[in-house]
Amino acid sequence: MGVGSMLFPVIIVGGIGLLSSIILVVAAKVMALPADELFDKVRAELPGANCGACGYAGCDDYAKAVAHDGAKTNLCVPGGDAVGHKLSEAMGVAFEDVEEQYAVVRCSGNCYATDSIMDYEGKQSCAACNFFYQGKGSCSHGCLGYGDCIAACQYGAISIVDGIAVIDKAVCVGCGMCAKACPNHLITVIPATSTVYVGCSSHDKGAFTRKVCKNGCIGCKKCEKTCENGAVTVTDNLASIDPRKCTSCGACVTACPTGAIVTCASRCEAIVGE
Amino acid sequence: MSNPNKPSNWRVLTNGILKENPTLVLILGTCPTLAVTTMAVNGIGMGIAATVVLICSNIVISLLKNIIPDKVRIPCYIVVIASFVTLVQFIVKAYAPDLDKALGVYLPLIVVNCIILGRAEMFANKNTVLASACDGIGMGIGFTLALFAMGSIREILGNGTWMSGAEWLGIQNGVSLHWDNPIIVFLLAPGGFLVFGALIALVNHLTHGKAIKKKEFGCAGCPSAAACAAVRKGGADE
Amino acid sequence: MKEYLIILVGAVLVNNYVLAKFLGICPFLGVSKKLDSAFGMSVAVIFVMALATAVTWPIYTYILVPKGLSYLQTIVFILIIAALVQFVEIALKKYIPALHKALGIYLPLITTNCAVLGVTILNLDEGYTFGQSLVNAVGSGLGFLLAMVLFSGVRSRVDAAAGSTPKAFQGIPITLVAAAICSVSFMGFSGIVDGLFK
Amino acid sequence: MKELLKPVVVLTVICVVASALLGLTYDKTAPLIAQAEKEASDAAMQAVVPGSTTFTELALEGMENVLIAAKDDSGNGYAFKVKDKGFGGVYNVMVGIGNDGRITGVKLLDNSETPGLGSKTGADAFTGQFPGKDKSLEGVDAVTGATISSNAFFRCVDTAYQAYEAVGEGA
Amino acid sequence: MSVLQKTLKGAKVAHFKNTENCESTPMPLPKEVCISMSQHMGPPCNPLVKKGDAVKVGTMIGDSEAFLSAPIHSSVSGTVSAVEEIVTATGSRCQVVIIQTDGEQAVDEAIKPPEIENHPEFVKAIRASGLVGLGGAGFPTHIKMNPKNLSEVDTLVVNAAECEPYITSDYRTIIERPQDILDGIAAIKKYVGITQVKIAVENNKPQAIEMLRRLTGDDPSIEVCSLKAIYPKGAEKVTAYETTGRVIKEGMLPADVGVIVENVTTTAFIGQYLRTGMPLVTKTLTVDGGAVAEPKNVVAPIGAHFSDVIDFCGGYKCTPKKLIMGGPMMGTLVFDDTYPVLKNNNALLAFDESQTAVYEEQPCIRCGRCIQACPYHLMPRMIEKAYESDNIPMLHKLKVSLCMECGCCSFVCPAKRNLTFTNKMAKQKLRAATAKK
Amino acid sequence: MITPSPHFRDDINTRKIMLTVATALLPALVMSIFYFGIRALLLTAVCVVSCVVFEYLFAKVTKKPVTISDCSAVVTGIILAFNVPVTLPFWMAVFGSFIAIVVVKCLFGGIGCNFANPAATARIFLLVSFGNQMTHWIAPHAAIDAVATATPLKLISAGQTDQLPSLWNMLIGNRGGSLGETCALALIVGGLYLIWNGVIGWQIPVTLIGSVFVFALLFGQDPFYAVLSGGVMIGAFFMATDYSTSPVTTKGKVIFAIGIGFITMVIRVFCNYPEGMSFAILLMNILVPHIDSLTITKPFGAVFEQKKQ
Ligand SMILES: Cc1cc2nc3c(=O)[nH]c(=O)nc-3n(C[C@H](O)[C@H](O)[C@H](O)COP(=O)(O)O)c2cc1C
Ligand SMILES: Cc1cc2nc3c(=O)[nH]c(=O)nc-3n(C[C@H](O)[C@H](O)[C@H](O)COP(=O)(O)O)c2cc1C
Ligand SMILES: Cc1cc2nc3c(=O)[nH]c(=O)nc-3n(C[C@H](O)[C@H](O)[C@H](O)COP(=O)(O)O)c2cc1C
Ligand SMILES: Cc1cc2nc3c(=O)[nH]c(=O)nc-3n(C[C@H](O)[C@H](O)[C@H](O)CO)c2cc1C
Ligand code: SF4
Ligand code: SF4
Ligand code: SF4
Ligand code: SF4
Ligand code: FES
Repeated sequence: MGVGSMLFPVIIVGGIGLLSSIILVVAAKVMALPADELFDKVRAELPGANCGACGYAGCDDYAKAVAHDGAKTNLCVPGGDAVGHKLSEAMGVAFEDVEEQYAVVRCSGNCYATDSIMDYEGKQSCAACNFFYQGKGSCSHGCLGYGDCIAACQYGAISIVDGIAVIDKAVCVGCGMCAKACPNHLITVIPATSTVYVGCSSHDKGAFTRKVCKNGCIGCKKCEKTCENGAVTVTDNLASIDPRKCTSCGACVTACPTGAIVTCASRCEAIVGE
Repeated sequence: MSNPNKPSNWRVLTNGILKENPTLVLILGTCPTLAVTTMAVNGIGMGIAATVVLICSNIVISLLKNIIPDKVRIPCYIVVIASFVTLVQFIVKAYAPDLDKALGVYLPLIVVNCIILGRAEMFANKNTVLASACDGIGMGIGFTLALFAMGSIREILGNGTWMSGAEWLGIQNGVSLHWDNPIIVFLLAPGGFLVFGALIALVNHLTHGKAIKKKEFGCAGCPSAAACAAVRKGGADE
Repeated sequence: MKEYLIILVGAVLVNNYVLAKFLGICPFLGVSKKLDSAFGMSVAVIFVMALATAVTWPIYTYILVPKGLSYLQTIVFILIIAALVQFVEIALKKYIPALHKALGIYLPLITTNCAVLGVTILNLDEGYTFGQSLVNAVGSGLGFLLAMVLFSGVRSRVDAAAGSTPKAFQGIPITLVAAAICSVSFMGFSGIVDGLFK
Repeated sequence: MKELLKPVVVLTVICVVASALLGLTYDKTAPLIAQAEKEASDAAMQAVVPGSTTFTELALEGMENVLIAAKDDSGNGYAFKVKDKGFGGVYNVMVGIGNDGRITGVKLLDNSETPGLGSKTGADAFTGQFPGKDKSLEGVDAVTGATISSNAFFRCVDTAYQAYEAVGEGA
Repeated sequence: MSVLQKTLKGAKVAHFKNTENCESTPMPLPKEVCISMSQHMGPPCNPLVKKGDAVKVGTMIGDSEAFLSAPIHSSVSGTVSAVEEIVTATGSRCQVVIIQTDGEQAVDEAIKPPEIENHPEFVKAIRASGLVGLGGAGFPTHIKMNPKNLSEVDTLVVNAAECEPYITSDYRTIIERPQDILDGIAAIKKYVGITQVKIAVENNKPQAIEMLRRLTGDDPSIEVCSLKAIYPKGAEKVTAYETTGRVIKEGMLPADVGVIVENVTTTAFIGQYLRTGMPLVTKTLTVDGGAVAEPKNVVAPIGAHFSDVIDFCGGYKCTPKKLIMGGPMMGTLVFDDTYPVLKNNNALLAFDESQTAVYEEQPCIRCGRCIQACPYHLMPRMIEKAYESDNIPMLHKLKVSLCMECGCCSFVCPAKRNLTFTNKMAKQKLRAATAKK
Repeated sequence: MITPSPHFRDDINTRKIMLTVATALLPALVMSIFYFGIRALLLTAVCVVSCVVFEYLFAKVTKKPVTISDCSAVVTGIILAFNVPVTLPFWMAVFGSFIAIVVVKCLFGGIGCNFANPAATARIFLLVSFGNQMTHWIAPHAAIDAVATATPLKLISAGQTDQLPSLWNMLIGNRGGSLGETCALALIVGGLYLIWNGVIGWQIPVTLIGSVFVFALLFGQDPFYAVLSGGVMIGAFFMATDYSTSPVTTKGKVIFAIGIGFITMVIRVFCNYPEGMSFAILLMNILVPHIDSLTITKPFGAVFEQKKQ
């Protein structure tokens, strides 16, 4: 009893434990390969959405680039500042602000502003509808409203309001997946600081645009003249705002005779107001 | 997960029962779940055995967490767990030999039950002794309840009885439905898979139901999408 | 020869570890999404099962039993398997990187796969000789492979139609239901061992 | 060196402590386990040979299907633990045979028959038919739907009779 | 074609050749024509006229330097009233020249029969005629007549299969203008160096077969092949294979296997052009469908509005539900009847309510009919699945790029799935994905 | 109206196909009523109604479009009924319908999405659950509570070949067996009707029957009895041909049918179950995704790049 009954178990299990730990430790030493710890560390911090907003083919690819190719640490848009900080910490480099972005739909042709020209009965998707006359709307540049972008958004930021896509800035992380999905390339990702943007993508002549859509940009250049900062330019019948110059003063919004320049606040209200 | 205020021990304990039920939500330890639940009472037996191991090993591992070097972490955990499993085996063999027969090879296999190693890795390794014990209790109860539920369904449908063979628990004969033709398939492997799937679906429905619906509304152009988005926005601010 | 065949056929078709004995369900559910990974995982499992059996059988028979220490079975076996798997991983990584690339990612998953510990214990419960144990280990592994490979096809079908599956059943639940159907189909083979080797 | 040694030491110490504890508990529980096992076996033997209390094991040679052959110390009969192959695999039966060569009782022990089908061969409805029957088992009905299991049971009884005859000759 | 050769599969589509006995009749001159600058494969032409210019019949009003383009001529005499941009039914944008007719139909002075001595001159003349494939694709014919491997091209396949339901314009060409066809064949034989000619006709046009056989009976180099009327025997690769047994492999041109496939009306036009020198300014279309009062074959000036064409056919009997430009299997829908007639239009169908069931897509039942029906042995259902799951490698493996959008798969699908259209989208997706790489 | 081409479709649809199959099953139903009495009709009705009701309820509960109008549940119901003994208690038949429609079909997404044959799987679940009732076969024209009779397969596996019914009786179905499987002639007539209608191809039935014949010869059994007994005929014409659960390509169909023939004979000859048709169908169903991906067709004129080393 006592010592005797404990002796053999101790010897055997202890022995096996000793042996295996020695083998493992030695093996780890002898056969050691440089582990890619840096990669693991970086990868662990990334959100894993694999959205590609960073410009790399998914999170793994970006992690590799950060760990080994000196890629910037602030490229992960969904992760925002928090991830940027962590990556910088992991890499031991100074942190630069992640430029927070969000996506906007450059179309205001909702069902009150524009008409549908045809009775489309085919597959209910933007890409499909776009095969016919570039979509069912009287404006061939406009939002088709079948929500291909909604399907692409992992974050549920998009909804269709009055027949056009509207993006909720509060939810959108700026990954740009929706921009890739839209067959009419209506969605662009802009800096979070710019709250004024042009809600139209039609390069058609003003007269034509006026005919087909109440809210379209007719290229009248009033905005260009109004803007004190020279942020607005009209090229090819369509206004565009340079976010670096824009101070979000809203002067152009009031100046626009058709309401083609919008603020994101007014758009988001539309969502809530529904 | 960088939440600074750690959940209270009570929260940790109750988490395991439904919200993070190891069997039905985390889907850990599937083999014993499927294998031993032909009788409700086997579920209880397996559950208790695993719970004991879980609590003890959680405590010991969280005690040792600073001593164990990384290289031999897994072997060390396993030795600790295996010891407790062997202890439990002794006890069951001595006091409930029928249960021992019913659990068969799955009793020693508690060692590799992912719940236990998983909790050791994910929880005990990082938390205080008390929290780890609570986690063990919570997870253990969750595991036991799930097994008991599965065992009950399978026994009732497949054998027309309930809680039979529970002599070691002091219950004589259990309940018999006097059913001439129970649906035997529920006692067999396919029935196990089926009931397990149905139970997980049920829990899915109970816990995620709302969440899934919300997401669906946001995406599918449903009339209330906007309201939903607003709700979600409110939720994010919380 | 015949007895080995009996064990082999039985292990693959009748007492299939996954579909009849409920061992190794975690990888069965987790790694069966794609044919490649299902195959890779299974090969790794066969390999480790055979290796573990080859090591644990002699230790049990020649060390534990003579000393009356068979109760140490669990702790000794799992310790050996854990160390073995880790060692194999390190060794493969160093010496056969190609193989490591194919199987390496699955190896860490195997320690907590009940099928491996299960086969070493069940071999002894059945009273198999060393040779029989090895055959049983390989056979069980092959059974695992068969189930995984068959199931990966089913998974591809089930996952492709996932959109039309009721929400609550998406993911694991529907996979389990599919497993139920596969497992019931294997019941058709009951008695094949006696039938073949009468 | 220290970083190399630490894992080794820690694991070894844990192993040593764990195994020491296990050894101790085993010492404590081993008798209990043995007792539990013996009780179970005795209970089965007592169940098939009414009136018996203690048994003496008999040595039997050349009958590999007979696991235990025992004689009731108070002379009520013999108990044989016999194994065979059922539908699902192992199939162990305890058969009690009185001195008159008639069955005193039977009990299904370890088996892996299908619950609800083959396992019915362990139910009283089936085993209750045996006491009083002789070797021919006349009038014993198989369980419907479980012919294979029933046949396994019959073979076990048959084996028990062979053992009984062997013992009888020896005695 | 050898006896052992298997014919390609397809769908048993009803023929509805209601207008086969309707002689093609010229329509009265419309008030206005609207001539598109994009009536061929390849980049659109640049308008050569501006608002206010006077034009005559045959005046060149559009041309382009681009390789795959053919010039465009005015079909009427009158004044250009506008040059503007429209969105076409297939979703591209192009310019149109709108001409108000003066009713005189004065012919441009430059028009005279071409003088041709050799192959280069032949090609040049064909280009000048503005001829594009009249079989549907609108591929500029002069490019076909000028293959890189001229010496290896030995076979002309005249495609008179006309496999689409309803359409009979090619059939009318055979019946009414056999001499043009023979002249065209003779010219191509002469200048392109063709040694054998196959005329492919579906066996649902026995009269045409009989007539062509009679006319070509004494010429051993011309064979009239009667093809089983299983849609789509008129598709280029199918026609070439069924008549010559040659397989035009992926990425190959017909010329690579020594074949030129030419629509029968295209061929007839060549014959006519060499005689008269009048470029391609009119087109015969079959006007049919339940909503048309008097279905007929109409010779319409290119650029005529559909509404004018239909008015000539007695107008609408009832409100048309679908206006199809082309045949019902491959044609494009237009939503209003102001759309102009293009060079490669061969039919205008106005379907009424009863002809336009809305097919609701139901779940695929995996019957495999689409796979059995595809003439190219593609697997439309699998393509659909790969498309839905964004599986680009699978789309590549399934060779969706080969799909000719014939419509057989959608036609046979009992679940009414839009397989052909999905293939079209999948092709686009695959192209986009490969372009990115 | 704008829709994608083609603007012209065949007038076939899912419902027509299913009704054709149901029609093709009628001769066998009539024969089984003739042999087994009115309960055969009742049992079939119970199966059909419960299948349809389950499909309806499932759609309602999960808030999906109700699809019972495609009539596929009717076919499933009839085939399920044909696969059970006429004596089966009704509630068991209802349980079988539940397995077939809810578990095997609807959970996986409904028609076309199920990987396993609903009726065959349900039959196996029933067989495993209610071994007694599922093997309680009565002789033709016998009372429902008559003593069980042996099926030809049971006789073959028991070696009592001298008691086998004549081949003629096998053909016209004058033998014990499941409700709808006995009359080979009626099933063949129904099957030919389907082939003639283009609902099924000839490949699966012909290959399947052929392979059962060949493997029976190889395993030393009378091939004619092998082909005419058990569920070979109903399996070959109606169950192995189920669209959802058979390969889509011709080559795949042939492989599939050979596999079924082989496994059927292996189970019959070597395993505990006297009949292996439904197991074989189910096992091969599981292989269908792999068969499908191995038998992708080579498109006309396709050029595949050489594999890069
Ligand atoms: C899942 C399943 C399990 C079975 N289990 C047993 C069993 O444990 N014992 C047995 O004798 N028969 C069992 N059978 C039935 C046999 O396969 C066979 O049908 C039966 O022995 C013939 O019985 P009978 O002649 O008594 O009707 C089982 C059948 C099934 C479907
Ligand atoms: C770039 C290009 C070059 C072609 N060159 C030739 C040619 O040299 N010879 C020829 O017979 N067809 C040529 N083709 C024509 C096509 O093979 C085919 O006839 C045309 O796309 C119309 O076919 P469809 O009406 O069946 O779509 C060419 C096509 C393209 C796109
Ligand atoms: C599905 C399909 C069907 C076609 N049917 C015909 C037809 O019936 N008659 C025809 O001339 N061209 C038909 N074509 C066009 C031919 O492929 C080919 O482009 C034409 O014969 C070439 O002659 P062209 O350049 O003179 O038009 C079809 C094309 C496709 C894709
Ligand atoms: C030719 C044919 C055979 C069928 N066979 C079966 C069958 O064996 N079992 C079944 O449940 N349904 C069968 N069905 C009905 C239906 O296709 C089946 O419910 C699908 O599996 C549902 O996805 C069949 C349908 C057809 C057209
Ligand atoms: S709205 Fe667009 S950019 Fe914003 S999260 Fe969604 S997909 Fe990304
Ligand atoms: S924004 Fe683009 S993708 Fe989104 S609904 Fe409009 S057209 Fe479709
Ligand atoms: S896949 Fe393309 S080529 Fe094949 S039938 Fe369909 S449309 Fe025609
Ligand atoms: S024809 Fe339609 S239902 Fe049949 S397999 Fe193809 S897509 Fe599916
Ligand atoms: S519990 Fe068995 S493998 Fe995870």
